[in-house]
Amino acid sequence: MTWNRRKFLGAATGALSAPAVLAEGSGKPRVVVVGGGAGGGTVARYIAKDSDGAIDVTLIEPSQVYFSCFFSNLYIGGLKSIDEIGHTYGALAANYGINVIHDWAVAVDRVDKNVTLAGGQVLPYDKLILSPGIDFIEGSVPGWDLSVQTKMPHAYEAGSQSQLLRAQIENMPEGGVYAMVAPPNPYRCPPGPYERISMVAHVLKATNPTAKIVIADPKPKFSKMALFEDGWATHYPGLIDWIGEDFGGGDVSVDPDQMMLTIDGEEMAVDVCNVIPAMKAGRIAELAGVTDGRWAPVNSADMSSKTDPDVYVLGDACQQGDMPKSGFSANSQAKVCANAVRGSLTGSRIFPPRYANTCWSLIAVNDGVKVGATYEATEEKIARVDGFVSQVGEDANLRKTTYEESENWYAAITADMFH
Amino acid sequence: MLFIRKEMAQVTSESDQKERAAMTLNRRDAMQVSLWALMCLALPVRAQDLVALPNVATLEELIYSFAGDAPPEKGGVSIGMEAIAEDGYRVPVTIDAPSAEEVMLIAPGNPVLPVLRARFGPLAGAQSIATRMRLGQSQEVFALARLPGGGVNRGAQAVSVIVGGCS
Amino acid sequence: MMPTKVAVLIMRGICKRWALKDCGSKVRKAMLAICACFGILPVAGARAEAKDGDVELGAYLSAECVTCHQVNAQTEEIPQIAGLDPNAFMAAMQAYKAKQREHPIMQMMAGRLNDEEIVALAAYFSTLE
Amino acid sequence: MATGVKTRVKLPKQVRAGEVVTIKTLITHRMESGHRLDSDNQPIPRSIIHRFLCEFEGELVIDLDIGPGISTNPFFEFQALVPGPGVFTFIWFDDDGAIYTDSRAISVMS
Repeated sequence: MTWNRRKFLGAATGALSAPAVLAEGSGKPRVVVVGGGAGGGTVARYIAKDSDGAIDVTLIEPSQVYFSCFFSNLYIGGLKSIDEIGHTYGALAANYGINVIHDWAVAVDRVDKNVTLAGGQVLPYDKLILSPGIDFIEGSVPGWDLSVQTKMPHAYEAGSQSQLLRAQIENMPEGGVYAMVAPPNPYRCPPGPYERISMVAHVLKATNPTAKIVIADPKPKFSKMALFEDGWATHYPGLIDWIGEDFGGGDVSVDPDQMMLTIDGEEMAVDVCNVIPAMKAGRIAELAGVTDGRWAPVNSADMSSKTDPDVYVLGDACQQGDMPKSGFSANSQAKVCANAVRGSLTGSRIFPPRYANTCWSLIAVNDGVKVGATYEATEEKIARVDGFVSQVGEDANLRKTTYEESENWYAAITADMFH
Repeated sequence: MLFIRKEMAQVTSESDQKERAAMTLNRRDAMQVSLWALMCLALPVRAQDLVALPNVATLEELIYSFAGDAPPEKGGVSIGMEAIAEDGYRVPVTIDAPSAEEVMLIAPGNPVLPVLRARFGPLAGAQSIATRMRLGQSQEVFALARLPGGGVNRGAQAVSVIVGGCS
Repeated sequence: MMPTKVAVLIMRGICKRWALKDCGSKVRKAMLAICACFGILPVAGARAEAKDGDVELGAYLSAECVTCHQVNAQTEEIPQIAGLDPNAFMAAMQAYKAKQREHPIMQMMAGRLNDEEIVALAAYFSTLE
Repeated sequence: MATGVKTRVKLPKQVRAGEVVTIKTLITHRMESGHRLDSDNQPIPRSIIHRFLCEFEGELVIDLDIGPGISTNPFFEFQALVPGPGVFTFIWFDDDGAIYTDSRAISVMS
């Protein structure tokens, strides 16, 4: 099924003036959520929980088990088991009556307002919420495409990719080379590339101390750089070689057959090559015709698409302004969206939007750092208001507390998404 | 020269050797050439030059150490720097001083005021140096530039630091 | 004014002392109790009580808290929300807001809550458990 | 001596005689400022790269005196005039007495 983008745009303009009409069937307004991660899981749960059965909520997610990208680096570092980062959708169905369908959404008809699944099912909606995460931009790392992801894993979807990367690291020859091709901005984070480097270093320092880590990075700097540089100098001196934009880190190609990586014209043999390509919104956002370039622009007040007021886009896939593409951000956006969607469908009170984010990163065992900010909705975008970041040279006890705090947060946010 | 030669002996210490072993053969050859060059050629380095930046308490003393009695004149040296630094640990900065023979970058709000002094040699392609600096707080950073005739220029740039970086 | 200033100073001393571990369960309970004693003072300016709060607004705002704080589970570093004494809660939020109590995230989150919102949250949390 | 010190230099491999080239250099170094306290509240002694030199065939390009206000992993970018074929030499001086060098040969197009 293909959809003409212009037809969508025309339809969306019409929809602005059309009165709200409920989907046929049960008489209850219907919300369809695509994607069961931090954005989709949270928004489905909040709409169902707070509307107390007045809204029919369907969640479409292909995976039976959700492995969180946050803490997946800790799995790679051997600090968490794969089960500890895996979550199922049973409680969403049992506790809130959410209809969870494990399938792929393959098309969106914004004129007739329905979603088609790979299995053939067509689901009508009054409000559609897309939270599909990311896809990779083909050709952004020459020599790499999805067909070689089992050889050169990205591990940017947690689960089997994380397991593969961890196994490759464990099987590196003595004195071998782990290489990462880091992504350009903006990118999904977590799993932060630099936390991942820290966790790989943690493993190699213990099991393969003569090994080397090389990062080819197209960026001149990265988030929390001073904290990571200081932490790497403390915990892993001489192990990590970061090659930024200034030294050709953006001029990269790979040869998966030969396990070669070329940085700035210099070829090197590598044993593990963790390629994290440039990113764009998950494909369904593009199929729905709500993207403009790589991402889907949204209104800062309620996360509704700038193309269609009955479609909302959450998390990594949306273009909203200053918030990072983190699970915490998606969770925060989902709550604003849930309040707005519920209000427009049932007349419940709609409160002013408020957004926040905190990202914890682990540099070494018990050496955690964090960065956070609050945001407000302006006419133009979601804009940063206030923030904080851990400081270089903090007390070791504080760093340990920060890590323990992140573990508590993990328990809370996953409960907030799934329980 | 004697002082330099004594220090050069340490170049081949153990950890450095280790680093070099990882380099390509070509690069290693180049390194040996450079060592030879250092040992045999007269470098533009004198022992007294190895004294680091002036260790002075006040801005006035620092300016005096660079400019002497000549009051620095505005213009002729510019500081390229974002007005808002989001990470005080690593603030990109460029000093441009066309026709200067020497420049000094000063951060009056830092624990140590002089950040960098650059002397441009005969093969400098431009009187320009870019680096990344630490800024402990919001402040007006400024630069002094000495001209071949002995005159001194000054330039300044105010910067707001969101997260300070001077520990 | 003077008694308020004294109370703030005492609170600041207490909070600094426990800055690194202010959420350990026993310590936390003891501290909340102490804060509750002084807590009336900073809140008194607003003459607000939890029972006057907008519970529905509080419920909406609380969504921001539960990203990190579980409603009914006590974890080592992050305290649970249900069962907090409303006055102690309001005092704690005002202390974070005034940066008299240490914690970067809580100072940031409380920093943008106005008095009405703090009261609304207290009202909502007092309906839990 | 600081462990794991690594130098990095970027410049064109080939130029025309008389051309001005951009040179970027980096050395991995913590640049301990001397103003930090350790966990026992004792000051951590200063340990920085305090000087950097670049020369081409014995002629000075640039000579830097460096304070603790320069960031971790000191980065410098500057311009050099290349009169003909030859070798650029880069020298970093550490507070602890260590000297690190790197060099790059450059060829000249006819």
